[in-house]
Amino acid sequence: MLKKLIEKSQIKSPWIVHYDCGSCNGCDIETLACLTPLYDVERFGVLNIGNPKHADVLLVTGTVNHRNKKVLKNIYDQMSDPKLIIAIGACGLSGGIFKEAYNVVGGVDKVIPVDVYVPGCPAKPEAIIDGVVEGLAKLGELQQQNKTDAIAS
Amino acid sequence: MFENLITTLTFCPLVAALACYFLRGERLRSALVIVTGIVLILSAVLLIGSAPVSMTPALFTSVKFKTFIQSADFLLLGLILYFGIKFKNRIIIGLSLLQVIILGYFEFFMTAGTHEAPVGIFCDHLSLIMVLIISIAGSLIVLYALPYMKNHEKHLKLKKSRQPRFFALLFLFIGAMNAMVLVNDMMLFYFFFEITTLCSFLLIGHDKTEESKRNSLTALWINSLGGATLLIGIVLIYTQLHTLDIQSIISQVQGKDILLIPLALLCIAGFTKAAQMPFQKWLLGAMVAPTPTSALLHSSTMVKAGVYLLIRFAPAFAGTSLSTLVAVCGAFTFLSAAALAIGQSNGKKVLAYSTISNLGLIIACVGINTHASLTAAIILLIFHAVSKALLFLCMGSIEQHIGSRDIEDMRGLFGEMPITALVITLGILTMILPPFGMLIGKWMAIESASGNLLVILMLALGSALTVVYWARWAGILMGSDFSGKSTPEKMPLFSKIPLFTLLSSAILLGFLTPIIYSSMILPDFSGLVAAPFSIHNGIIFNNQGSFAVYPLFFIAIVVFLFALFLSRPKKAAQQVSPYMSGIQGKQPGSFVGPMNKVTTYTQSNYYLSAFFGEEKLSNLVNMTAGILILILIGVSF
Amino acid sequence: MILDTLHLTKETLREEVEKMKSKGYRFVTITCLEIDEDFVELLYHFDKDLELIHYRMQVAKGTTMPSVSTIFFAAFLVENEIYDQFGIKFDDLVLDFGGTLYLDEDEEEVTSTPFCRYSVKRK
Amino acid sequence: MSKTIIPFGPQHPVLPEPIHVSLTVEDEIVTEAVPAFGYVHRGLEKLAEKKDFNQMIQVVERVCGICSMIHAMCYCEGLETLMNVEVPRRAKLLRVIWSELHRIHSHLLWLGLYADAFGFESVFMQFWKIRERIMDINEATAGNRVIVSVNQVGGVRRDLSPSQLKWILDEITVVEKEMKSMESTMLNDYTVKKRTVGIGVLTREMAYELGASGPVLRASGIAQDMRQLKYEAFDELDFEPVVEQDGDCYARGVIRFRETMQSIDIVRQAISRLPQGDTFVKVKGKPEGEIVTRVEQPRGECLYYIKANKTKFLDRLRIRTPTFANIPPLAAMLPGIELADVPVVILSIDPCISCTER
Amino acid sequence: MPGMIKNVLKNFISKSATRPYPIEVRPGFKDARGELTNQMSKCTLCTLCAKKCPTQCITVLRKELTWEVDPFTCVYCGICVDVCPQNCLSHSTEHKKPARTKTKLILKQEKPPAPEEIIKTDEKPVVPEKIDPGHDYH
Amino acid sequence: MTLFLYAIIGVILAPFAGVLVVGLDRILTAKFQSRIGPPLLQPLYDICKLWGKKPMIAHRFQPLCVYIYLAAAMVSVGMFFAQSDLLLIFFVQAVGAIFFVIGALLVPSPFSQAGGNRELIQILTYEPLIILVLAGIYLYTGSFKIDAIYALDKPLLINLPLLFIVFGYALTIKLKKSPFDISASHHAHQELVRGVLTEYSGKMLALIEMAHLYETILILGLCSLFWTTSIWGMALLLVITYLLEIIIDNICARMSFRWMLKSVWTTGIVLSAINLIWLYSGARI
Repeated sequence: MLKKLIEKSQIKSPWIVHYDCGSCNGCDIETLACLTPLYDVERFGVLNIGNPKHADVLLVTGTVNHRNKKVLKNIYDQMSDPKLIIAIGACGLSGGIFKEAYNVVGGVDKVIPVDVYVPGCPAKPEAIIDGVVEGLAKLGELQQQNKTDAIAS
Repeated sequence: MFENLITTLTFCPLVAALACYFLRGERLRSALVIVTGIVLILSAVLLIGSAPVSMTPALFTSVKFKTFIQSADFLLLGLILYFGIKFKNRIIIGLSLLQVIILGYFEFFMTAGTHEAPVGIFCDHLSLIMVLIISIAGSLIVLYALPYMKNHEKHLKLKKSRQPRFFALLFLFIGAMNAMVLVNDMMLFYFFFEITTLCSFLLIGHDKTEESKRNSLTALWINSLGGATLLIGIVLIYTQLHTLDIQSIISQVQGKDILLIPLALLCIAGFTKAAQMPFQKWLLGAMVAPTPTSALLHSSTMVKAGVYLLIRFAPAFAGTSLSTLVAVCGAFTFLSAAALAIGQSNGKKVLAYSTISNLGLIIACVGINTHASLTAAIILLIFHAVSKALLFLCMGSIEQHIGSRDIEDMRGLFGEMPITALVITLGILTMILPPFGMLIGKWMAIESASGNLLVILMLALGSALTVVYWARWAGILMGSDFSGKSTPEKMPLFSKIPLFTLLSSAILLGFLTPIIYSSMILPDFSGLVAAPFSIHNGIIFNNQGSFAVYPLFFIAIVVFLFALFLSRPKKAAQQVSPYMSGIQGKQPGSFVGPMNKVTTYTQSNYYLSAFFGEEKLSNLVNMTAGILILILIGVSF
Repeated sequence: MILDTLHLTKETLREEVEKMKSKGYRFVTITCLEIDEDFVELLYHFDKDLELIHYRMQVAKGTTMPSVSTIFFAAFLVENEIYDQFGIKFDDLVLDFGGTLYLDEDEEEVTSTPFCRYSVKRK
Repeated sequence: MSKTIIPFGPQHPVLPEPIHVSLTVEDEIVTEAVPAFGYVHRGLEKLAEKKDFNQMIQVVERVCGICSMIHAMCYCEGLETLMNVEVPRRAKLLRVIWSELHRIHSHLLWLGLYADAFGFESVFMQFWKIRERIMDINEATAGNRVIVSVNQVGGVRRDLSPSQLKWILDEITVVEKEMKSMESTMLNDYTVKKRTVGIGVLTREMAYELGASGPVLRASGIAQDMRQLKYEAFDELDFEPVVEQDGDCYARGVIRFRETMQSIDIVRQAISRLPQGDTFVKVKGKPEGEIVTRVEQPRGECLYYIKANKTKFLDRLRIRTPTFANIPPLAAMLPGIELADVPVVILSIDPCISCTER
Repeated sequence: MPGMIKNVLKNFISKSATRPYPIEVRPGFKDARGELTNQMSKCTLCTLCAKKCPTQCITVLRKELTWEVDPFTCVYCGICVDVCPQNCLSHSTEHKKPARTKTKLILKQEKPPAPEEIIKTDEKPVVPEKIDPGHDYH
Repeated sequence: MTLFLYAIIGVILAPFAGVLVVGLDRILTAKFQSRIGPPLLQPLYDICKLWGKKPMIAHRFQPLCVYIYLAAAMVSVGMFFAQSDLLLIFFVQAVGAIFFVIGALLVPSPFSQAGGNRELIQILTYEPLIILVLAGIYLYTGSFKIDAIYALDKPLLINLPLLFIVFGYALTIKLKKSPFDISASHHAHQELVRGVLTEYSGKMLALIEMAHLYETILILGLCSLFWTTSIWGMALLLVITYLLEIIIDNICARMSFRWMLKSVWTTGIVLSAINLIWLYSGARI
């Protein structure tokens, strides 16, 4: 019972930490806009917790460069499982318009595994909400899979 | 039996002191110290059950004894005068001369054969408790001093050991204290009072540095002031009542307003000894002495002499405005010393201020002067002595190990000295947390102080301040590098024994509070209609409230063991470095800062010097306290 | 269209900048651009009442320049940036990032100067 | 007494952007603050060698998403001057409308973040609620909420229909009304004033000498606004720079609040003067020469240096953004304040680190 | 504080401003630059869009007759739509949905358009005439 | 024995009541900000989710501190329901508060250390106020026991109105609501990230959240003592007080701890002194 409740809660209470990994602020303000009255992601239990140790979802915006890739990795390491990584915006997905710039490594997935990609430049708040919902769906599927794995073994 | 025990308790230290001074072998001295310590502890324990007793030993009635005391009195004052002249301190010269004159006039013109000899020894439960504290805590501290002083002198690189003098003084001091709380003659009391003054002066100045010399002189003049007021008080009382018998003074004084002035003077004498504001300076200065000195003289015993004086005379001024003012003075000291402690990062100074603060609380309880509040005072007295001695000893070990008394340098002490860190942390917790004894006392204090607006205001603020300076200290001690690993600690046997004895008694006695109360405190209030507190199933209660000692202890033990079990280093829990805004370095507790420099993270606690700084508060506090003292004398007229 | 510029040399730099400051000019920024294999050009921009004044000077790559950040504190950032990107070192910087303002030492960029097409090694 | 060192950023919830400040504090009073950069540096100026001057418009728009329109405007203006292109009047006014809408949304965004910096969450929510109207205008008129991409060399890519203009007027009236309802909170609230008045004071002399720009400069009593250069259509629009004297965080807040109102007014003026005509002219050829252009961004003075060599790639593009100029004043303001005020002071310059580092 | 009380209480009694997004989807603005699509029947594979694209996210392979766009690199600036001589590129009003893997949109042309269908145009990019927001926003 | 039973029931039910209260709090806050807000049971989901996370600890003794914190909160709630001594309840609750701080001070992390120190200053600010309120209650009822309050025939509030306001200060600080969300705020936008909570994660955080629920209930319980004569009066008082808390949370900026210490102490002490003098004078309404 408790396990079921925990699994349900994991989907109902995604706390996010947002890291601006060298974005132009476009995606950042859209991510913040998600929290504001018009989009109000707290409806899904989302809290911008700001601390990787507490968070379940890491929202990354922007291109990865040589300096912030270490920061990104550090934040990723400090999050405890289960965790979701959502890359937001063209830069976060592939480097976008900056992918040829000399100090750009590329997308977020070059440094840490990404669960959901949210396209757009910048991604609209609706798209970011879709991204989080998609991520939670993935988490739900993983839970199912774990269960069937457990039964199988 | 009783008489033998008393003789042992007073003379045995004296003999040991002489032996220590003249026998120069280190082994021999250690053996002597150990034996004396054991004897003292045993006789103090055996004394339990004898009280209350009042008697006059044969010695006391002899004329020789009286002459001996008289001449010893003058010798003492002469010594003080000598030190005053030697160090060119005018105040000391003045005060000692004043005392010589008054004493001379008193002994030779006023009392010459006119009064009956008072009962020599009076030992009620209060005295008994004092004797227990002095003998047990004192002996443990002296034991602790064995390895400590060895280390200390090694550190100072002394050519000729000065330990004989040191241990002699310690024992002399213990003997004098024991005698002081047992005698029933005001003049004898004054005599022993002065001995402690002189001993403290010599002990504080033990290291013979400039600073210790200066501070020891401060201690001497402030305590001489106390001696002088005490003496004047005694003389004034004598002019009215023509007796020097403490018990009969107390019973006669009640309700006589004319005697408030001498009582006020006695209170001031108590204040100086208990280092109450504005007389706190000497206690702070005393911290330059080796730690056993601080522990013995200035936390668990000597300052208690002042408190003892006040508790002893409390019934005499019950219900007067003097009593209320004593309460206000005490509460003010509690508050202001706690506030000053917040601004300190020097561990010994924090201990000193906390001592002053806690004594203030005890004196506030004395001033409230109900049976409940006196109970609170005695309970606080006991537990403060135990916990504070423990903390001082730990502090000494830490200081010798890390070479600093700064709290900030004790960060992560657990990694280096796990045992000491654990002991001092627990010691701190016994100071501030229920269900330990201090909190039981504080609970009683607050419940009884609720009837006095000014006092409760200051107690409320002060107790919050107390929590702050203790908690932050406890917090940083146990922190180490994040794995919580520690290197095993080597500790000499004679450091270990006192530490663990004190720690376990701090905890165990807390558990035994109901029993201590009913067997040691309640009997002193004999002839009461209703006891201040009743006890049922280990719950201390009265009409106003209840403190569930046993149940809380039970819960505390269960929770603590359970929590300890759950927090054992598990393999499953992944350890994670602290959050550093995402730029943590490879070493835990470091980050990659500007210019790609790996910066080690450092932290200091908040000392809020803008609010609680010593230089900011001291003058204000001293002035206010001075005014309070003046009012205290004023209302007595 | 070419900007009207005043000429400046390494020696007269600090003197001129002091003069601008005493005249009440505000430091705007320094622009650095590569001219050819050996030289870069430094443009110092100053502003007073919405009017810009530019100073121009050519410097050989790898030169050490006197910093104006002691005169105009605001210059420290841009001078650090120029060291990162063009390898022109500035003496007496108020806050010297030593080539790590934007770039990390363990990356290749730090040893070279990314903004120079004919790259030189930075010291 | 040992010190506390607090690594503030790059990942820190009150800093919307990755900047690091190593704060040395004693009892929470900052004694030393050393900033570190490079977490957003991409090397955009260098991209001018890889993307032609038309594609660079999209790149400079992304120097900073919040003032993207104004970056592109400044860039296009420079190229237009170099190529001797006369932009149609309608295009100039349209540029003014979009740029002022950007200023409104940027200031609203900032007002929200600023309120959040001193822990006033509901004010943050209110301003961002108001701001969504501007975002809707952006999306409806230009197709994207933040990066509107309306500029091109020679004019603008989109036009506004009369019905749209009317709708914009209606919307900004609502925005104005809602702003007015927040006025007493932002300007007179006891707790807000307690947290901002006298915090991070930048005197007139300091502000000038340290090269502050934009609202930071104007809050210190210097009436300098690049719009006084009368670029685009500002020659015919009526406006006075907003000035405050105190130079503290409160003054900077007031400046931005009043500028929002002013921008609403400018949008109205621009719409009322919008002539009929083309929105762009066709541009032929390649740019040549060098030029410095300056415009006023929400954060202050932005300077573009463009050097072209008659090829389709620019020789050098140098961008001096307002935050770049405001970092030195910030470094001067930080020592001496409380830790709790650090976010307020940092935000009071409205930092845009992606601008600063490009 | 009083000003904020008024504001807060007003919010309390009025309907919340929230758009319940996934439950109730607001139709996109007519002119919004959403997902990029190509009407392949009109496309001539002229590669102009690929050349002008500032992110190089469009690849046109004339041999294989494919036109592909990487929606995860595209910055939705609309340059390609503007420059397309055939007007066959368009943005949908809906944003591109998030995905768990990055996939390209590859469109294949059945047969190349007849030469006469290729109209050489020099006309300016179509700016939509009237844009009506079409619905209430709040 | 019945009292013991009450205590057990109280301890079991308190977290559920806490979930409802905090859930409602979040919905109302959202409503005040023109949002919809989370589901009512969101705090429950949060705790369960945290419980299910993979354990990660930053210091070996952290769990010890957390468990003691939780236990102290539980015991104090239990004692409240067993109608024990108010002062004692307060002391027991302080054990938790102190261990909470110690837990934060253990880790060499800038934010949790600063948070721990700030939490201490918060304790410093509210402790005297609560003691004064309790002293006021004692003066009025002649006892520190809760049953003495229940024996009154008039609500406590009538004679202790100023002390209720003082208690309100303590309440706001304890619940970490604006303007006193200084040591740790509910949302991330604070200079200390999450202050004292920064270094906890997963299960430890879940336990802390649980303890918060207990504390919320304890504090509301103490608040309810001001109107014990009728259940409706009590309910009304609680609802109004909590609603006011939420509104204050929404109309105030966060203040600095210096301001808190200065202003709360001065106003708190003046208000309680006035009320206490009134009680000393023996006047009663």
